Amino acid sequence: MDFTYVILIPLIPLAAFLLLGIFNQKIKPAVSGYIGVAGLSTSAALSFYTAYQYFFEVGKVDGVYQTFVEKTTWINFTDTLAIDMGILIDPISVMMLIVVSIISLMVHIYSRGYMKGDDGYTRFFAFLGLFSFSMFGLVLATNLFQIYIFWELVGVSSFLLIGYYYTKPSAVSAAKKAFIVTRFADLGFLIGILIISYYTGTFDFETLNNPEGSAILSWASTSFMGLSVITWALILIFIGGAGKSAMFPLHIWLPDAMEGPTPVSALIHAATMVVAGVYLVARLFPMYYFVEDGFALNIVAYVGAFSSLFAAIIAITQTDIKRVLAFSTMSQLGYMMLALGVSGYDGHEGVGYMASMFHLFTHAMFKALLFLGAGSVIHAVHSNYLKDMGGLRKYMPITNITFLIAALAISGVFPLSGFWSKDEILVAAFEHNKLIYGVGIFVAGLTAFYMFRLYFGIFWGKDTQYKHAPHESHISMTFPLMVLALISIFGGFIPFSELITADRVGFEAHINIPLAIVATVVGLTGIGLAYVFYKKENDLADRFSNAFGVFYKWTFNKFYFDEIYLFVTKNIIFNRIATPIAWFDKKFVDGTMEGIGNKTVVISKKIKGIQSGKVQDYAFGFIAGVVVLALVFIYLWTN
Amino acid sequence: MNFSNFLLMRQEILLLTITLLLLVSEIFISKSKKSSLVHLAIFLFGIHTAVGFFHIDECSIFGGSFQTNNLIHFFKNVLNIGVFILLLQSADWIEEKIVGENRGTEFFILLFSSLLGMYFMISAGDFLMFYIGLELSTLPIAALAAYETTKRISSEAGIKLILSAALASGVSLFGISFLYATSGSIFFHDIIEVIVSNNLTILGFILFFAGLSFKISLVPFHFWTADVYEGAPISVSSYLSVISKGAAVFILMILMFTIFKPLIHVWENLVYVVALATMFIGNLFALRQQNMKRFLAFSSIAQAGFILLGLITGTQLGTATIVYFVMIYIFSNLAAFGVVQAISLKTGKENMDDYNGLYRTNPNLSLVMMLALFSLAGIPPVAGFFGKFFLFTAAASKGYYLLVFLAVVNVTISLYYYLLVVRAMFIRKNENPIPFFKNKLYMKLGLLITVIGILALGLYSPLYDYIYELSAAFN
Amino acid sequence: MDILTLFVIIPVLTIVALVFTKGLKQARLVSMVGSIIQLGMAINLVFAYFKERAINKEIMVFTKDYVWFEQFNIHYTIGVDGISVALLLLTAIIVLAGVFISWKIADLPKEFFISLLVLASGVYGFFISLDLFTMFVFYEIAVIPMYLLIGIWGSGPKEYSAMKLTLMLMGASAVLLVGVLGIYFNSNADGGTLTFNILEIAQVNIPFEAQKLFFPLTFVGFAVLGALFPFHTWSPDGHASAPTAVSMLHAGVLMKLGGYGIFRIAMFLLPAGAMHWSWFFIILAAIGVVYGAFGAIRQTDLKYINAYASVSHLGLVLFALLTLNKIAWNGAILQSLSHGLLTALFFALIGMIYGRTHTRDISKLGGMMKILPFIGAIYVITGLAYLGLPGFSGFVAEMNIFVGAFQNPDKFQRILTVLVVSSIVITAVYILRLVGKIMMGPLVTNDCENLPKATWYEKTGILLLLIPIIGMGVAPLWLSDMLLESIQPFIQGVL
Amino acid sequence: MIAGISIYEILTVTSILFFIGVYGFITRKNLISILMSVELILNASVINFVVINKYLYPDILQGVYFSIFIIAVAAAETALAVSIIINLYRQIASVEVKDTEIMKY
Repeated sequence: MDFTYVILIPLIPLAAFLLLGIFNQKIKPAVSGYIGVAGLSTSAALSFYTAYQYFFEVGKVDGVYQTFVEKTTWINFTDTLAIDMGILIDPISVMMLIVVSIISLMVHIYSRGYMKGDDGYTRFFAFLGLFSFSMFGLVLATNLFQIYIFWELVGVSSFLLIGYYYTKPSAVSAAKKAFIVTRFADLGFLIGILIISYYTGTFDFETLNNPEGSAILSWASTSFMGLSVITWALILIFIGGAGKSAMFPLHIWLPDAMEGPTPVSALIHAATMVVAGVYLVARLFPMYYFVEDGFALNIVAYVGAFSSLFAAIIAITQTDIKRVLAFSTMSQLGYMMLALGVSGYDGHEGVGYMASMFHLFTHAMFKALLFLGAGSVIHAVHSNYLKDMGGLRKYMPITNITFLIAALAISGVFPLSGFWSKDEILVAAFEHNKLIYGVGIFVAGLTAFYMFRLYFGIFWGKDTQYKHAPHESHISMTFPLMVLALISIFGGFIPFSELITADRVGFEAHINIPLAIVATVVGLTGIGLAYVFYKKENDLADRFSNAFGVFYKWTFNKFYFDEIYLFVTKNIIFNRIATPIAWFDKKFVDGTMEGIGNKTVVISKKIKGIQSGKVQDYAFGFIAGVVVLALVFIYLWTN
Repeated sequence: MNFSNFLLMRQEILLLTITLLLLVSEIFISKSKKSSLVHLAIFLFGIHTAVGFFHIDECSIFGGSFQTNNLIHFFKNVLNIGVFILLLQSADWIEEKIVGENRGTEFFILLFSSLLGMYFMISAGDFLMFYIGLELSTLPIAALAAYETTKRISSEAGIKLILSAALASGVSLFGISFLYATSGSIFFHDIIEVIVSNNLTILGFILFFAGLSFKISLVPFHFWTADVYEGAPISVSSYLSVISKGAAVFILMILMFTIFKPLIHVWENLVYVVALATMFIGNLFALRQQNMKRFLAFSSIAQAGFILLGLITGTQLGTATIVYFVMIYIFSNLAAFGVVQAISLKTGKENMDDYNGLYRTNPNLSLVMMLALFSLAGIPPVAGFFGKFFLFTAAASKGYYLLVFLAVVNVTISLYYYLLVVRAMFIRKNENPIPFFKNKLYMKLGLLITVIGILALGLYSPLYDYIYELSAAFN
Repeated sequence: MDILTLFVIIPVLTIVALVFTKGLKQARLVSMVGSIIQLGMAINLVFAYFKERAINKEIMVFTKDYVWFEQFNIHYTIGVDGISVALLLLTAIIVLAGVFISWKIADLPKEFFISLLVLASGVYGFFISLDLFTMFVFYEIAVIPMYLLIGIWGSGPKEYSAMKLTLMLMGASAVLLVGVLGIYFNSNADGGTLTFNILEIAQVNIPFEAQKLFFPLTFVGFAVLGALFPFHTWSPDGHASAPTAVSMLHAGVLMKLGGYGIFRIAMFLLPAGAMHWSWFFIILAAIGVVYGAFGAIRQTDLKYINAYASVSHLGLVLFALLTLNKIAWNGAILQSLSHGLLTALFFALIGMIYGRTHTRDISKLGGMMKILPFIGAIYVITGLAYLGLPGFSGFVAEMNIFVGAFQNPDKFQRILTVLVVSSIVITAVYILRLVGKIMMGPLVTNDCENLPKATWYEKTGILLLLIPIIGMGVAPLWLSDMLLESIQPFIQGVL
Repeated sequence: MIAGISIYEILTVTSILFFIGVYGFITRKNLISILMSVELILNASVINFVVINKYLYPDILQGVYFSIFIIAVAAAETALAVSIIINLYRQIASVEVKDTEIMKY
């Protein structure tokens, strides 16, 4: 089966980007909006077609999902080592195609309403196009280097979109922060790639992931500081993933990234780009699993678990609704990571892998929904802060309903999509690692709590008096909300375990009833608490926070991580390293060169007395010269 | 010996005739037309130069005390061309002297007799001829240095030159006497037979070397140079810096490569030391100079130091590179002095600061100056680069890499002060720059020839190959 | 007249034509025409090269040989391989762009363009010569006009910078000269005749002692031009004071002579020396990379930032060369090309900003994007390309270098490689600081609401540079294959 | 050939003469006396030539001729020098060395 046409999926948005980018000034805003939407819907259509083709027509050959690769050489290193550009079709890439195209399309539509009247309208859609292109390219990558290339590209489009309001200093610094932190993580990724390329002599995923392949079998051949170099490489690559997926401690860029327009947060920082890290680990899952008995995989698990807990705690105390969602995203990403971390490989063992991808899918939907809902709210009240909201259910019913659905979904309430995926994750965790399971279940509770704190805070709670009454958003904004709401409701019934598994062989997923009950109970408890605290305006919350005192303060300030980073960059990099170097360069290196020149001049000033102008001194010099030369060459230097 | 032998020294005879002719013609030309003497002199000397290009067979007459061969003959031609250019450049000045101060033609007579002296010096076959030639070339210059009888510095220059010259020739005579003592003859061809390396010979050689180094102004025998150049009329300084220095280098090279060859183990070290001293001292002094003449004086000292890099080899390669370099050096330095002369003639300004913003008013002069300085500094594609590069190659061929390195360091230093002048002319601004002026025909011609030389000599390689063949004569 | 010598002839003819021009209009017109012809020839050369290469498997093609100084066996020998072809094309592009950028040069326009073209002809000559002497000649011809260009048309402490630059480069060429002579006098080690011809010398195996002695001289001689730490200090001052077009040519082309010379002469003729010394110089190069990047973080003058960035990026070139690895060498050449275009583009943009706002102090600039959308957008693109974003030339080059450098299992070199790789983060830091400060953020200078928009010649100049950058970044295959093929014979000498 | 006096004594004398001349040249204050010291130096070499000729190579008279020429040239030299000195005296009414130091450094 020939999947070459898939190449169009990324190329169409690219075309849109170029069109809008180059003729930025010429094109009317309305037109540019249509161009963007049209392009994306084509890609989306193609993605769906591909998915259908792959999953139900040609993908499965005697029970195993095949990998289809179309590629061409991009640059040669040696006759064996080369970077290829191409497309790789396998379950997860197809799944990602769906996710990216749906969300991106929705966001495009949504933005036509949300960004209306903004003077950078065209630029915005151009950047969206660029991002979609990069993201499609990333998910379709056939080898480590290609994925790195598009990895960088999504990074830069995220930079551009966060810094979209480029006259706002906060936006600019947020964009810089996002780019530099992820870039720093990518450094690890790159070095990892270098190691892999040297020891396995290839970048190709197929070759690397082949469980019988030399890459996996010969991991033990070389070791460095007690660990196999391959393990090191995998850890480094995971650092790259952690940077993109905002895992602790590289998470700090994500909250600030909320400076970008809300649709962007929905698209990039909730649904697609941030899951790139998860996708990367899933992409290399066989290596992570087999090399050195999954040493690297355990790291993934623990980092994921900790991040999800960490983020969930912080999320409770934030008052900027987008930041709450950001931390929630981070927490959910941690969930996916830990799912991968505890996953096995073949058959039902691989439930974690499946669950992670499943959750990736569902989460993308309801988290995007949440963000878009939040966007619609912000659009209405022109503020990000809970204190300026409340009682909005009367004004914006659709937003209210859809937001509620999403909140329920993320809290894992039966039968919404979130319930299924989260349940699978907990099952996997329970089967492999009780500690992580404990964390997971606790986080589930927290999630439910802060989500409903948010929900009640926005739509119920105090009846704020608005200067000009907020109203429901334009259809172009509510339509995507509804679509996504539908998916969030029914997405859970997609038989993922049939389609997407580590070993490509589907298995029969069965609900683990007791665990499911526990999870649901915990979730409902969280919701209940939130109800008590925030349904009606009361001072319970304040009393609690006062009771917690210091802990609350720390949490509220996100455990001062920004400050630490600030200290490192400002004081260490700038003042302790860069400044001394600049000084050293001026004074010492340059000074030496200067010195040589100056010394010459000084000497020439010093010796000018020789030329005294007295003819007799000259004569003396003459004779002295003769005598000295004579003495030297007659008696001393006689060779 | 028959009279046809005299024809073999026809250059000398012709020059002598011209000199006498000018002397006599002064009597017949009326006061009012005196200035036509200049044209006459230039015309006659032009003929002389032209005639010089006819071939002369190798010969050795008067019992070997006068000898000539193709290289010597070639070099005499080089000197001729140099002097001719010099005449062109100084024509206006001397005309003004003749008309204004009612001076006679002594300038030409002294100049030519000094040149005659050099002819004899470089084709000398024994020390006597050499000595006479040396003195004949030095004394008239001393007189010329004091030519501006009304200027104090001119007389000071004259007295300094004559006294130092006397001392120098005294010293070298003393040396020659020792050489005579060891070898028993003053004829070169006898000395070559018998010379051996012993202390007296070495002493004699060093004294002799000092005497000649004085004319080449090598450190530490260079002190007179700057003062004399500054005090003397520009034409004379220019003459001193190119013609007499060139001739001295040539004869020194010949003697060292022929009769003193057995002492090479001594003089290669000697030259090594002197070369370094000369380059460094010359450059370090040149750095500070403000007066252009003085500046060029020290620069010419440094250049002499570079010449020694060729001298150190004692091979045909060395000979060829030296002659080649000296030729290029003559053109470059004459160009530089020519510009200085033109400017000081029109404005009387001789300081570097006066040159500020020269390019804006007199672009052509500045360009000539820049070319000349680049040639002196050894920047391609002008000739100076090739001259220097080949000198370094010669030194390196003997494995003196360290010496070459230090020499090239000196090139960098020299580049600095040459660029100072360029900076003054091109970059610096000036409230009252030297106003634009047109040069007379002779001056233009003089500068033009030098420019052509600077541009062509390096790129036109057959010339070097020709010199190389000629150089076989002394090895 | 053969296809290569024209590269020197055309600029000379253009200069001659310029001599007779009057005023700015004619001067710039003539020089534009000349440079366009040049560019056309360069492009034509690329195709001719591919055609020739198909049938001719020599190291160098289009070789011509004329005796010059017989006694020294100095020849005017010319020839090209893929590398020189690429660099010639680069030069042609940048020269033309430079002419466009200096479209409005006010003071002494004629002289300006003449000096510019003298420089260019020197560079062209350097890239086509296969004879040490000729190469050296062209090298110096290329360096010396910088003095006048900076001194006359420069800004700030121009006299000082010009003098410093000239003296340091000439001092370097002094060292180089000794190295060249050393090679020359060892070129008969196998009993042949002395020769300056590179290809012939390459056949000779020069005694190890000599190589040990002369490699450092040759290397340093060229590396100073390549801004090797600690001999880089001429470049910040020089760039800061130079007029825009000169900075472009200098950083874009002239500094490439360094790397090229090392590759062609130091490495190719003295492989054993290279082996023996690489460990030492590679440390300097690695320091240079990181050091330059950190140096750039702290600067406040746009041109200084760029100058230090160049130190860092060209340090990368030297580093790659010293890893003595084929892929890395390919990367080095690619980096030379890419950095040439990028830095030229950067300087061009800086020149435009400076020409409008009359300041290069980043603390006095801000939010230019709003006022100058075109220039701003290009500036951001350039910045991103500069920090090695995929899709632009820089990425390709750097990846080649890193992968290549990593192929050597030696721990020490691995560590250096990791160190060097980390420089991409620092680069990101200062580039983003720059972009964030002057392009984004609120307006700082309120008096410049209505600055003139980019003019046609400025846009032409920019696009001339931008298009190849993107071309290299998107489809590097043909270029890198061409280079790899040409590198093959050279790497064999070393390994 | 003078009986009882070997060449060494004479050469010693001439050398002493030479250095006396040098000493005079370096120390005298008056230009004229400096000229006289120069004469001493020249005469030292003249005597050298004659003596060497007489003692060592008596058959050919090269040294003698040489000395004659030296004397002649020395005379010319002195004449020229004196004329220049006189010219200087015209301008500054002094023949002191210290008055000829305006050009220096």
